[in-house]
Amino acid sequence: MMLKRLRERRSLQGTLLISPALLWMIVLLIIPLLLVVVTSFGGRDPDGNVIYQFSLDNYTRLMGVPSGGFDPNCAPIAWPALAAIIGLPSLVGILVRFVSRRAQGESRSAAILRRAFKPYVFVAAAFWVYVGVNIYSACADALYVGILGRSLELAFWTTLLVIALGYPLAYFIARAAPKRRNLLLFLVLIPLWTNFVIRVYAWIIILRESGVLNGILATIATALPFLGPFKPTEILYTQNAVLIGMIYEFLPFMILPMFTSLEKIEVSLYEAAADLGANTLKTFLRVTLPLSLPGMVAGTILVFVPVMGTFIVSDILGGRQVILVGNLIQRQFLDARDPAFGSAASIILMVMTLVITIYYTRRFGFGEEVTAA
Amino acid sequence: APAATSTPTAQPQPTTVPKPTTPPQPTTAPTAAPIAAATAVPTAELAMPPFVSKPTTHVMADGYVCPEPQPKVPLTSKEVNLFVWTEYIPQDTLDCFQLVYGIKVNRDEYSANEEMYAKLSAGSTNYDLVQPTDFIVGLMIRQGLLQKLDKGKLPVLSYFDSKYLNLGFDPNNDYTIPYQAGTDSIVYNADKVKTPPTSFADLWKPEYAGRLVMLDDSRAILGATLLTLGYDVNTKDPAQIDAAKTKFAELAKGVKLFDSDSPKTALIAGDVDLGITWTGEAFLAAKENPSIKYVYAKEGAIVWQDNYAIPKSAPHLDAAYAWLNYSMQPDMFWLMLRDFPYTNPVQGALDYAKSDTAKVKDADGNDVTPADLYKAYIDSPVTNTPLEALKAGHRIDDVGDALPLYDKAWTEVKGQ
Amino acid sequence: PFQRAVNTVFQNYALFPHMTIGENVAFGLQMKGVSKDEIPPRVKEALEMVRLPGYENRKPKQMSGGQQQRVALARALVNRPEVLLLDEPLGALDLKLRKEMQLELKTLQREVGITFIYVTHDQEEALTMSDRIAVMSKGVALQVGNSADIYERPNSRFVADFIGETSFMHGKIESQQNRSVVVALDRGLSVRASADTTFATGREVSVAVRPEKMHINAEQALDNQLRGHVVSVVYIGTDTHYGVNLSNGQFVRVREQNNKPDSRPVAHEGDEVTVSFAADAARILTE
Amino acid sequence: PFQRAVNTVFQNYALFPHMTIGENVAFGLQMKGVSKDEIPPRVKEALEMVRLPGYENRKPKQMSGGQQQRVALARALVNRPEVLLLDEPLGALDLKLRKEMQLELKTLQREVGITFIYVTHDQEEALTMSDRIAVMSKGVALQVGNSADIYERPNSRFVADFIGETSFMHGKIESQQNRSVVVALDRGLSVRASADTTFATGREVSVAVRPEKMHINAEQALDNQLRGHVVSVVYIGTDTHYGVNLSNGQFVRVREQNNKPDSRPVAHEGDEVTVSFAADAARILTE
Amino acid sequence: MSNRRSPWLRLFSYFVYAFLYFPIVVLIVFAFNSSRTNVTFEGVVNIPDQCGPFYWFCVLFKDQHVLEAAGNTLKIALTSTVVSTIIGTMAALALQRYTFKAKAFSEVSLYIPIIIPEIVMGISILVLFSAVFTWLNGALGLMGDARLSMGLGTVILSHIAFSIPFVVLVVRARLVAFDRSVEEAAMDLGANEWQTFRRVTLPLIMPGVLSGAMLAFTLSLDDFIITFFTNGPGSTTLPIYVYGLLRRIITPEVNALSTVWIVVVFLVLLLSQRLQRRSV
Ligand SMILES: Nc1ncnc2c1ncn2[C@@H]1O[C@H](COP(=O)(O)OP(=O)(O)OP(=O)(O)O)[C@@H](O)[C@H]1O
Ligand SMILES: Nc1ncnc2c1ncn2[C@@H]1O[C@H](COP(=O)(O)OP(=O)(O)OP(=O)(O)O)[C@@H](O)[C@H]1O
Ligand SMILES: [Mg+2]
Ligand SMILES: [Mg+2]
Repeated sequence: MMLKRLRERRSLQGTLLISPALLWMIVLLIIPLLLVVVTSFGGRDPDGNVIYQFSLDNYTRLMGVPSGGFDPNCAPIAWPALAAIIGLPSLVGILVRFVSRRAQGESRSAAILRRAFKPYVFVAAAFWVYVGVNIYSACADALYVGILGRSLELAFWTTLLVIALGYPLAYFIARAAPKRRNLLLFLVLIPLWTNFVIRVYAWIIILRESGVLNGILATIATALPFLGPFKPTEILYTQNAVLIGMIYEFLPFMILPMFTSLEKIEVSLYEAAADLGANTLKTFLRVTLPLSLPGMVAGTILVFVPVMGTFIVSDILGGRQVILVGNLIQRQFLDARDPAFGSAASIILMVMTLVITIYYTRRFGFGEEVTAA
Repeated sequence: APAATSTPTAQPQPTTVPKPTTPPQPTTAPTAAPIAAATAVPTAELAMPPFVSKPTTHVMADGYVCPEPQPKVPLTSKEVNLFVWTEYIPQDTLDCFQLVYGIKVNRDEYSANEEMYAKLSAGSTNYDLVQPTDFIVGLMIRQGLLQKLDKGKLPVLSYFDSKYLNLGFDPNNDYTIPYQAGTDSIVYNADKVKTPPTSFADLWKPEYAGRLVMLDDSRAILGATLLTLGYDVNTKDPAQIDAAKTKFAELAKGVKLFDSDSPKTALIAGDVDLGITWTGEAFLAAKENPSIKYVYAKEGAIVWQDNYAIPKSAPHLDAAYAWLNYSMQPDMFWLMLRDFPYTNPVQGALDYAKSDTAKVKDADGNDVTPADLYKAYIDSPVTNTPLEALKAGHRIDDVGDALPLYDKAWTEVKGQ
Repeated sequence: PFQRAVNTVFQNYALFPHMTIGENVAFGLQMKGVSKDEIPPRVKEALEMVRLPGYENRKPKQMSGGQQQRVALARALVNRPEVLLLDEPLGALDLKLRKEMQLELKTLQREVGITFIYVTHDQEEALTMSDRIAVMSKGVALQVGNSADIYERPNSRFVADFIGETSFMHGKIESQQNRSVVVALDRGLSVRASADTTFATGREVSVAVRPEKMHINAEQALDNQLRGHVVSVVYIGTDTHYGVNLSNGQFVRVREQNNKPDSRPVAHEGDEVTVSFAADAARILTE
Repeated sequence: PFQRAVNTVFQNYALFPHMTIGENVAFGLQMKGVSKDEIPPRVKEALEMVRLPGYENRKPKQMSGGQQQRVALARALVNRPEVLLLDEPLGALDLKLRKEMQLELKTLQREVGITFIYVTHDQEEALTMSDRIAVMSKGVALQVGNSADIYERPNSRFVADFIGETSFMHGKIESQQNRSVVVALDRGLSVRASADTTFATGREVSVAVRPEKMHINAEQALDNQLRGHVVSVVYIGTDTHYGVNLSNGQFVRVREQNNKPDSRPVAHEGDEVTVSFAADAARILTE
Repeated sequence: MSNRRSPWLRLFSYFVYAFLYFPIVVLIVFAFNSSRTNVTFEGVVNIPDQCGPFYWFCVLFKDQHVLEAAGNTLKIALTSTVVSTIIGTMAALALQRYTFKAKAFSEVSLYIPIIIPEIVMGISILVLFSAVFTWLNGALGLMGDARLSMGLGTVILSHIAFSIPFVVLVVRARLVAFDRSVEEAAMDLGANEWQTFRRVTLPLIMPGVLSGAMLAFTLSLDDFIITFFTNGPGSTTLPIYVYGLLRRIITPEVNALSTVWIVVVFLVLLLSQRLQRRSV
């Protein structure tokens, strides 16, 4: 009886504590998101106002469905046929795998067969993707899907390179003497405190043709004439400039959680690995890397998600030629005055990042390392 | 104090304005129908009243003496909210207004009409004045975002050059009054470009590929492309827009930078050598590097005009009118010649500047006089748009349903 | 870690938390390049050896402290080292589990026949577990020997004090006849002790006696009979500990085993008692 | 926690890490609303009581485990509770420190005269520290009494097993004459035991004997003499533990104190020995 | 384990630091540029009667607009940090310690802002505010200054919204490692629930709360996208202002601003570290 009352009281206290945050989230997140969802099914009047109705037009337009429907003759019939022929044998591999999985343990010959087909399945899959892309771009209006693809690609490379740059540094800091560790971490944080836009601006100064980078390179070239005549690099207003800017902007967000993860690894584990005969590389691959995965996952989310959504870096460093989803969405709300279409693009973007991050966190686990400091 | 006091003798020429090597040769493109300013003939040539400046005791750091507002009206509002283009109002104007009227000026800035429109149409803004460009005015009026001006409260209108008044986008200036005007046309760096382009069509020449800068403005650039094809800049015909897209795609491969914000920077830095920009940018670029020239394209340049308008929901009307009258008063508005030298629609300000020799400092700290500035302005075909160029120009207008077509074409070409 | 086939069981186990038990145990074999087919049976065997058969797929976090300890052992043993170094392997376990694991470890060591080097701070554990003990202080091995050697014949105060309890009585050598030595304590008391070496008369020494070798009001007449009064009595079930202040103020501990049916303390606080011990039970230590 | 004046010393001290020692100790007084002037002297007094005078401004992290334990004690004592509940207060300390603290706690309890309720898993500790012990299992107090009552006369298998080691021998009541009972073990062996109650003949019982009350090859003739062979010998310095398989296969533990000069194990693994014990040392337990 | 670090790792780490600081050094150097277009470095500015090489800093400190934007930024960051830290800490306590009906829903809705792109959030909040304000202004017949409008308020509300989840995350991480027995001890010593929280729980989770606050502050200070969509009259922040400048004319004044900013930030961080070290 008393226990029940106590439980009720604790439940009430919990509800009271959560309610401001929850209220905030409902009012400024859930409801707005629902509004966006509703808007995304709407249309546009000549003056750019949203017409509330139900239509999938925005989504079909995004997916690149031609306005008159697909043209049945848009792609040569030879492609799917070829794809089928090339793909057929790989079915055998899949079949063997399926059967053997059913049979709980496979025979030796089945295993050999399966292994033999493994590389083939990959080749066939690659070919299917190739054919699929070709048919899609021949039959559909690949513009928006292409932009999505480009954003994904850029986010992928940014994340990868940020890991490549951030991991060693995080490791370095985590293994530094505790006294220096704070300072080193602090140094990673300071750039974050400047200002997002100013940081991008700094890269304009550096990367432009008459910029600091070329200045330095020219000085080096003059000092070392045997390297050949100096030709200024042209990085600004290219996709590479955007990539550099993105890496710079988001690097600290990868380092911090990764550091937290790496710092937690006990030194005795390295000693144990060494004791069991692992060399440095193997210790890294088998012990350090897997144990730092949660931090890497957290960092990846903190990098990947904003890269997918940002439009400033590509705006400023890309010379307005590198169009990402963020730019696309922003244009719809401003230049094109088509909020319904912009909303649809936002929804697609959100669903895409949700699916990817959820898959990713399920796959690799998600620690408390999202934030450090 | 202005006019009366100072007696300049030999003053340094601070703003070296390039004399155009090729004088603009405005030719009206045969198929395009120019909607130039001149077509809207002013209803009556009003005689401009004489203007006598009266100084106040407020002196700015650069030596500028705040003039007395004429007329000075008592205000009940304590503040006024401006929503204006970034870097488009002289600091002295802001400071003087606050000193003379004793109320606070809140200034928010935007760098695109669409940004301003989005904010305003989302409602819930408390701005008293905005600066829409011509093409978006019609839309804003239709959407009921603007309120009618009470011209009785705008004595400053009498100092305006009538060729900037009563234009197609607001035929009786019921909602807007002009602020600054200009054109979008071809700019090039004479040091690097051996054969100067004379028409938009010239930009397609292979020799220019990879060196081009374009405004990041779908309507202006696709408009220029439409002109080369002989179509109207405001066409709503999907086929024509599509054709322009295809044509523009060829050019886009050679475009290094799309920038409607500060294309001059890239020009001065040498990142790009030629392209399409607007007047002010060309003028400022030429100031840094005299080899940068501006040409009115044979097809006719894109002409535009920024205007002041009062949003429907403006909470401080008295202050808004006071601002309009004071900030564009002749002895105040000539500051634009120094700070933001675009085409100045206030004839009174030009007349005032012509004869005033009081020294003030420009942004670089050099001494200049309004008279110098006036001379530089009048002599430059970049800022002082020749009448023929104005006549041959094409004005961008809202295209309603076709806007997404422009946007898609634009995105498509840039995103390839 | 070096070329010799030595493996270590770490103080806090240092199991790899992200690997299953099976993977943990297999790690060393994989590093050695043992062929893939051979690994699972050896892992299985090692886990059976430490009595954790079938635990391959658990994660370390899902195991109790004692089980983790055994996994650490299996991970080391599976490599068949010549020498196994155990660094306070039971330090983190609670008393009951520690006792159990001590026995298990000892049995296991007999089974596998590998030399165990066992580091511990717990002297009882050291005595229980070892064939040979090295008592180290500040990096120097003070005494090496089997348990009984170390306990019954400590060669220094440090060893006597560190391994087990000892009552020390300070005094000077009074006289020596062969192995029989008389030591004069303060205030006129003297004790008889045995020694293997000859001491100079007058030398300052400590006479060390193990508490269990002292008796309270013993029936038999032993070499030394000292009067004193009891200051503390602690009954611990198997034994009763007495603290006695001798007539010269010297404090000694006495431990009597409760080996009689329904044993109760034979003396109480404040009682006058006679503490007796054999001369052979008293060792003379000079440092 | 409730209205009675009870305070608790927590299992892991639960000192407030962000407060100084002084603030920790003062906390309870502040909560009680003791006047500000009164607090510092009482804190000082409490800290002196636990022999930590002048430690007011240290932080808990700067103190050793034993010192922290004493601060926890001071924090509870300063409130002058009627009853002090100590929940495994020494559980986290290492062996040596634990022994020391046991004595200190006992002394302190005498000094302050507050009732201590002392929870522990360590039976030796329980025996050492207590005036009265309650052995609890699954929430039920099985036996309450002083140390010797509990140890020497356990009333159930659980108590006998939990407090101290016990050798159990299973059998049936064969005959009883007054307090003297004969129990038939498996395979024809029988033992004599003492009992306070009467048992039905044929009843299944356990005969419980403490290892230290059994003797190997004893000189005196005791009531029970059982043959067996030694399966393990563990020398632990003060004592030697023998594991013996009796001739009927029953396993018993024997603990001999090494109370002779230079005691060495009296038997070795595999030796045939006689295990003897008095009838009075054997208790008959039915559950 | 310092011996485990190879010289290559050290070298690479220094390289990454160089990458992190190169742009900042460039920013600072260009704050002394004599070219107002700031395209290339054309020597150190030196106007004798106008602060000499610190010309642009003087310009900056006279520029009402920049100072106002800086003020707004701080105002927004501080307010949203304080509010979101309090609310976030409460939510973290609720999620970590209590069970209640909407728990799963709360967890999810506090997780979403971390994994949806900012632009989606910014736009949806804009859509919401304009819908609600339009409706309310109409329904209540609000006029003039009384009208609800976008401004500092909306920016702060939105900043709080995106900061809360991060605060929750950080504080929860701290709570997971929290030893509850000290709370029991406090209750045992006669403290009631509130006293226990005030005197024991809060001080102990303070480092977590502070790093949550720090994160919220950083995020707010740095935010462009959401501010871009939710600001109104008088709520221009530095990022928005700089973005505007970047799109029109940018002068070394912006660099001077960044330099001042970096120096101030550095000093503040240094000071807070010192204070933290002293308190531990
Ligand atoms: N070669 C060395 N140089 C410098 N410091 C050392 C060295 N070896 C050990 N230490 C330091 O001495 C301390 C104790 O080291 P170690 O772990 O070897 O102690 P230990 O004897 O194993 O103690 P315990 O028995 O408590 O485990 C550690 O803090 C370590 O940093
Ligand atoms: N009233 C209760 N209802 C539900 N669970 C309980 C209750 N009391 C205790 N428990 C659970 O039982 C477990 C043991 O509780 P407790 O801490 O009281 O054990 P203990 O006897 O003190 O153990 P130890 O001696 O190891 O400290 C805990 O995990 C706790 O969650
Ligand atoms: Mg050690
Ligand atoms: Mg407990």
